Amino acid sequence: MRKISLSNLDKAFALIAENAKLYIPVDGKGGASFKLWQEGVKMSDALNTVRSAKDFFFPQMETLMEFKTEGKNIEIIDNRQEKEDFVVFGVRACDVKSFEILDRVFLSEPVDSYYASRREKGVIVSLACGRPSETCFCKTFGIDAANPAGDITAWKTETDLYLLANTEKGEKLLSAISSITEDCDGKAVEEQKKQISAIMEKLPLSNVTTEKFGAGKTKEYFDSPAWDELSSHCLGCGTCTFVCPTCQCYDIKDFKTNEGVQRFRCWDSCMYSDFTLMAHGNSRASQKERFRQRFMHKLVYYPDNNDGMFSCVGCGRCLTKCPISMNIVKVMKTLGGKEND
Amino acid sequence: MQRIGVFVCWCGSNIAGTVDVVKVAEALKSEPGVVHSANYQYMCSQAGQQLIKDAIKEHNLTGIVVCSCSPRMHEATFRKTAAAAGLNPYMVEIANIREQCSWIHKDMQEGTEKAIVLGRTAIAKVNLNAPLKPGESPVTKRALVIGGGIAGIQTALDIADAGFEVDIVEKKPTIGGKMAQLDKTFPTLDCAACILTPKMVDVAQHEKIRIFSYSEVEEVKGFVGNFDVKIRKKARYVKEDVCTGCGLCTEKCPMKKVPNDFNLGMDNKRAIYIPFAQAVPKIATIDADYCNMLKNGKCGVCAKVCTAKAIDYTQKDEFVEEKYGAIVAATGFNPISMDKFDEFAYSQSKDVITSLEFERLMNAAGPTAGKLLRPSDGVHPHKIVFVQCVGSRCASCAEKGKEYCSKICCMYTAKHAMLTRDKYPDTDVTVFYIDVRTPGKQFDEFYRRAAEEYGVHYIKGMVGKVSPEGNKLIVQGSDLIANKQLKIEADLVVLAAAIEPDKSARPLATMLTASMDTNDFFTEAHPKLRPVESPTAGIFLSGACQGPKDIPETVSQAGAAAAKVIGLLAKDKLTGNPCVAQSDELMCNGCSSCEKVCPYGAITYADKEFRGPNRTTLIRRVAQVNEAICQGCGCCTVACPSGAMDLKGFANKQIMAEVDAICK
Amino acid sequence: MENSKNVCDEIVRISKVNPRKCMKCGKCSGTCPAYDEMEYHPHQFVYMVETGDIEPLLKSKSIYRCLSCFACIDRCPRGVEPAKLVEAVRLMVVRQQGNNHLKPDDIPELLDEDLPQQAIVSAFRKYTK
Amino acid sequence: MQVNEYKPKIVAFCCNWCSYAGADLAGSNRLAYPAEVKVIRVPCSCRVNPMFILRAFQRGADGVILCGCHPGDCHYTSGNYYTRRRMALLFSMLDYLGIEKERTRVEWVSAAEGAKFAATMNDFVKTVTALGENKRLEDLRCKK
Amino acid sequence: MQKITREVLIAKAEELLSNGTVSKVLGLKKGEFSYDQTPAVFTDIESMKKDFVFDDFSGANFSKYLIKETKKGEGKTLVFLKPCDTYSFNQLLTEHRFDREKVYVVGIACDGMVDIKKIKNAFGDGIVSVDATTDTLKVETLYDGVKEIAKAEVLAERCRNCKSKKHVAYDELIGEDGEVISSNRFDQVDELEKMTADERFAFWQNELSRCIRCNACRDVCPACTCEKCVFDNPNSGVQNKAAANSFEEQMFHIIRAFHVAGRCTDCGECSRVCPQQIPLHLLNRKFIKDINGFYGDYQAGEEVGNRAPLVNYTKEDLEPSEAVNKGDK
Repeated sequence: MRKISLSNLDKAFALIAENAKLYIPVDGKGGASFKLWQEGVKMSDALNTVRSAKDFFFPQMETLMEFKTEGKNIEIIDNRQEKEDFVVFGVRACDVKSFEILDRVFLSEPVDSYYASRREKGVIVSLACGRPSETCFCKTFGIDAANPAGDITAWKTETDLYLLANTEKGEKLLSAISSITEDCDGKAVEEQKKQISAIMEKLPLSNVTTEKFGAGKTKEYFDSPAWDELSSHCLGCGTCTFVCPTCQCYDIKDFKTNEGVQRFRCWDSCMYSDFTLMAHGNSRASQKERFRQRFMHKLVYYPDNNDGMFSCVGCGRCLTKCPISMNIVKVMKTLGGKEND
Repeated sequence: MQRIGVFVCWCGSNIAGTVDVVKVAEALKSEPGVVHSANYQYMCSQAGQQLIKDAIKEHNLTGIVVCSCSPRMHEATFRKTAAAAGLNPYMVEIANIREQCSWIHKDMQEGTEKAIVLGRTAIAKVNLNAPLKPGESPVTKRALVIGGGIAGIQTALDIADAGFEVDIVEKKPTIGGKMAQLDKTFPTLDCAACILTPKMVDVAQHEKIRIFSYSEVEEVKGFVGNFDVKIRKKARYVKEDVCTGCGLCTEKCPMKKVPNDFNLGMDNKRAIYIPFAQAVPKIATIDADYCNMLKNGKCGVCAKVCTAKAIDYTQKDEFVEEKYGAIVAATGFNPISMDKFDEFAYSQSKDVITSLEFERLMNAAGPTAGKLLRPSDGVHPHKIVFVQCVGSRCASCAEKGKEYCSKICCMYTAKHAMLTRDKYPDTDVTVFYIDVRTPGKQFDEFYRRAAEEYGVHYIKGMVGKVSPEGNKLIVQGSDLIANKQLKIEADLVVLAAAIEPDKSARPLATMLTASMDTNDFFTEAHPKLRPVESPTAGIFLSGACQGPKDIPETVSQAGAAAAKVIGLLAKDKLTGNPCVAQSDELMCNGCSSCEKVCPYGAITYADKEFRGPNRTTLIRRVAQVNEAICQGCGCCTVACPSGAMDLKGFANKQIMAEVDAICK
Repeated sequence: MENSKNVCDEIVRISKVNPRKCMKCGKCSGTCPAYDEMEYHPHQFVYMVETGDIEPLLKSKSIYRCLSCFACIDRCPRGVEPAKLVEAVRLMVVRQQGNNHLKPDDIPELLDEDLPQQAIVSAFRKYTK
Repeated sequence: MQVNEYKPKIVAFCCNWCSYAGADLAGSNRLAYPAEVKVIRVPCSCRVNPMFILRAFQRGADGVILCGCHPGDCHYTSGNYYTRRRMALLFSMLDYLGIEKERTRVEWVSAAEGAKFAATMNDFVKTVTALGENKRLEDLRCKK
Repeated sequence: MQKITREVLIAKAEELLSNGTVSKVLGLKKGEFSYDQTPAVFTDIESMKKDFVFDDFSGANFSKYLIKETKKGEGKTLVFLKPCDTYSFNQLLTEHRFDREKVYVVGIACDGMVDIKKIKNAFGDGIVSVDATTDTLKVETLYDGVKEIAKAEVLAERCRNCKSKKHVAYDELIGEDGEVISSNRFDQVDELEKMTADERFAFWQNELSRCIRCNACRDVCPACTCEKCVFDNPNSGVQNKAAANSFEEQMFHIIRAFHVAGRCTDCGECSRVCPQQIPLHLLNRKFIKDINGFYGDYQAGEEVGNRAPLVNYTKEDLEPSEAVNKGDK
């Protein structure tokens, strides 16, 4: 384990930025967001960014290819963008876990080469959560906020930042900044881990469990009468989907440019009326069905296909951002019954 | 995918002079959808049209783009061509590479490049065109003529003679208009009344013609073939069907000081009056502003003397609603006000008069019974100065004059001068002119006769100032040929005032949705080729409401307007413009925005049943467009936030495709 | 010739008058109170500037006879503004001489009893614009 | 020869009855205006949706001008009155968003005003040329 | 002014449910945290007593839910409307969005609602509960114990600049009705107008670039009630699911603001729900301010049936060129 004084953090950032693009969470209007580090940019103390870190591997909109038309001829142009090395610094445990969930989707056959390429180029430096929020429930999904995964795990104390490499990529990055870091024991880190675990127990949502959900529960919940009420006031906006670190649905569309066509993909939301729109219409005709899709996917369908792994990481973003305050916790409690209360 | 044919016209050298038509045709060949591209000297010619027809058949074209002159010129032509070859006429788009390209650019490269873009734009649009079928509407076989002057009279007679019913609406108590006020008419010097009054009688006696005198158009709704018009019959306080026009009431009316508008206020009439002896209809009318009985209930003489019991002091304005297939505007003209021309002392001296006033002074039925006497003292004038172009051709004085030439003044001034010299050889007559314009049959001969045979002094120059001094008028003007400034002591000064459209024309145009120019003359559908039609279908123009005209011209235009009306009324059905608004009921949310902006009331709402998700049904309020009423302006399409309302032929997608093509 | 064209252009530039707008009606001259005093009359000014016949104007006393009463400007149906042209010609002459630019402050001294009132008024009007 | 002289792209929406006819008249009278101006014919100025104007900017237009009949002269009686309100608000909003207000314009051009049409287009092209390329409402995907 | 409490509203609902005036109540249901309230329909008084919530976090505008709710089943829906909600209510009626007969409106006075985002901006994450019974809020936090903050400081933006305490629609009122009040709601618009075009551009770029096109602003907006929004309609030519660049960000917000111009009642829901805290109300208020300035004061929803300024005109309206030059003084 290495440590670096917080006062030297900027130097470390500068060193990292020499070889790769470095993104750190930065405070701004509307909350924290990952921004490209430059001289003078300060790291945010916020617990989490408004948007999740999935943008780095699965951006909201990316060009896949272009078709250039001249007269009646078409030429296909590959102008892939995801070729640069980059480092994301300060990813929280929940978001780190989300990459594992996304990997199962994008890296299983057929491999999504755009995603794969970004995963390969990116180094994740995670950061333990010193002050989890009332909306956090990562523990429900077996995530340890005190000990996040990632290529490097970091812990921040009043004075120092402790760094532990977990992968080869992490080692390499650590060695790049070895000149300003020093070896240390993990005492302070152990101390922080204990504190965090204690807080996690006290969080208001610590009682939410996944016991009632998982693979093989489709029949149990699909026709539950509870969906009617749960979904009845859903606006059908995409807020929950777009702030969610694990939502991975996208749409591929063509944009007619002046010279040809740009084929791009962009996030889609199962909450939208034109989600999976086909010639005959939308296969999920009502908002109830669309609403159900989102939660069934997270709690049942995904586990069905992924060895019981849930596709929710308990980051709590949807809890704070939903315009009508409807969220996965309410769904789990309603469907799961009293035990969850 | 469309199969589009592109046809590039040279228009002789009009287009080919600045646009490389071969290159344009070649470049457009590779546009998406284009399967055939050709160029030809004159696409609008018989041979050119044949070229298009052949190509449509040979290449199975589903749409064509003609790169030629303005669509305002030949869109209809090429639509017919397409239709003749079995293609829906609305699959034709025109790229305007003449008026908006070759004629304004001098550089060949620039012109060619722009022509290609314009062609590409039209192709982009036609790619999204859909065949359209015009709707049909019935034609009401009755015409309305607004205005009962010589223009309206002639139009009405011609239409009626063809067997259609005609109504004339005249705001004055009698038809006849300005011509009834004239003395003689140039260039033949016939007496105006002698040639007009028989026509007035014809109108009165024609079984197909109804006259609404002392009436005005109140409201116009509907569209070509189907106008609904509300006519206000102003209360004249005399029962029209009872009055015999004997005139006893006017003789006995004690209210003698009513300015006589027929004589332009130069004498008085009674509060109950018949405008002139040959009035049609010959019915008395009470001037409510002066009648004591109507004002304060004291008098009632006319009712007492009327043997026919025609007087009705309680009469109210009445409204008549009638359907018409065509409407003719024949609202005529008026001389402009001379009040603002201080330099001519019109408002200072009674002896400065307008030509129309002079007309009345010379008229046997006028205030002086045809004797030329000065209005101020009734003395015969020995020195008369006529000033032409007063308020005409006046570019710098929009607030008092008119920029255009009033056209008739040169001729009537010559007439006045000639008549004066003829009747009173002892009178010296001088005419100040800027130019004398006499393009007309026998016109220049007439003017020369005034100068040569009658010794009228024509002075090239303008009067700068008229100042009354004692009982004389000092006319100061320049004689440009002698290079002298003249000061003439005149007894009478006659101003040839510019003429302007009647003030009622503009509100009428608004009701008719007919367009007007900045001078308030009605705009014709085409200045050369459709001079008697308004761009608004079903509205026709007759006489000076379209522009300054003399009598022969007015009468010929009146006849032409009648011919157009007859052509319309002879049809049983009209095919409409298929480029109308269309509501996508699945998208419409019934908010009523479109209905509020529709100027024609073409949009209504209905509750309709729709299939909801999962076998449910929903009832929704949705907009529906009456295609016969919609005129296709597209205002509703923008008012509609959901994009449910679109315009056929100018659809959102088509316009956006045009935008894209231009910006490419 | 070339010179007189330049002078004409300059006059047009100074006066902002477009002599081509003139339709030769002569109303300016018909209205001019100083007509008889002038060798060249307002309409001739316009015509001569338009045709470039400028030398006679520059030499003519007419330019000092114009009262600048602006009657011609007021009456001209085409908005030609002959008085401004006369003024511009006058300025050309004054500037040619090069050194006697009249300043508003100089005016009171120059006033003499014979000077028409209208001329004084117009001089003030001119210099206060 | 100057190769890279900046030429703006101008889209002009013209109503069929007045302004398009005015443009034709400008042509008939051989009154020149820059070839950068390309006219789209619409039945009435009120047919022009703000979306079309934004679309033009997206596609690379540097200026958009909308021409209709003079207020009071609308062929459809009231269309241009609505246009006037819509565009007043739209232009004000674009200005509020910091987009150069000179890039959009509404002019009333009658069928008789060929000279005005040409003069307007000359002036508009001059104004937009002076502003340079449209950078604030651009969609880079549509630029070469 | 009578303080509106949960109990007062439950009592009213009980009365109206039991006498058959209404068959259901549209209200808010309490959630995990004090600020966590979800719209819900209550058909019996017991469930209402259990879950119904009304406090200083009950700011949601209920008008739009009525479109869907009135189409379900027979009987009237009871809804409690704050003054600002009633303007939306009227505007929806003007546009024939639901049947007035199927709603029973109880107008409730309002002295402003609290915005949780402002509390979080002040104290950070970890807000366990908020006690808002007095004008000083007691905020229980995870890490810093109980904190206090004046309610006035954390009032929602729309409440800080409340335009009216008057109900423009109701069947009955609880307490006294208020008046239309003069607010400073255009101050921020003024400030922006005073900036240079470059500054304004930078301001809006910074704001709009955060947009994630979640459509929450649109979907919550009572004026956005299209069957299918142009931005969702593949045939509209402007459909997109994500903004590809700053143009599409601008496009969406300009067109959305334009579509609701003259119909927007300035209820502020768009800004409330924006996950990125974009001050969207500043776009709508610009239109409202312009409309007032150009065409005379107009308040959407003031009366049912009013003709919105964009579907209206006068012959003397100002020219578009004058509109943009107004700020140049």
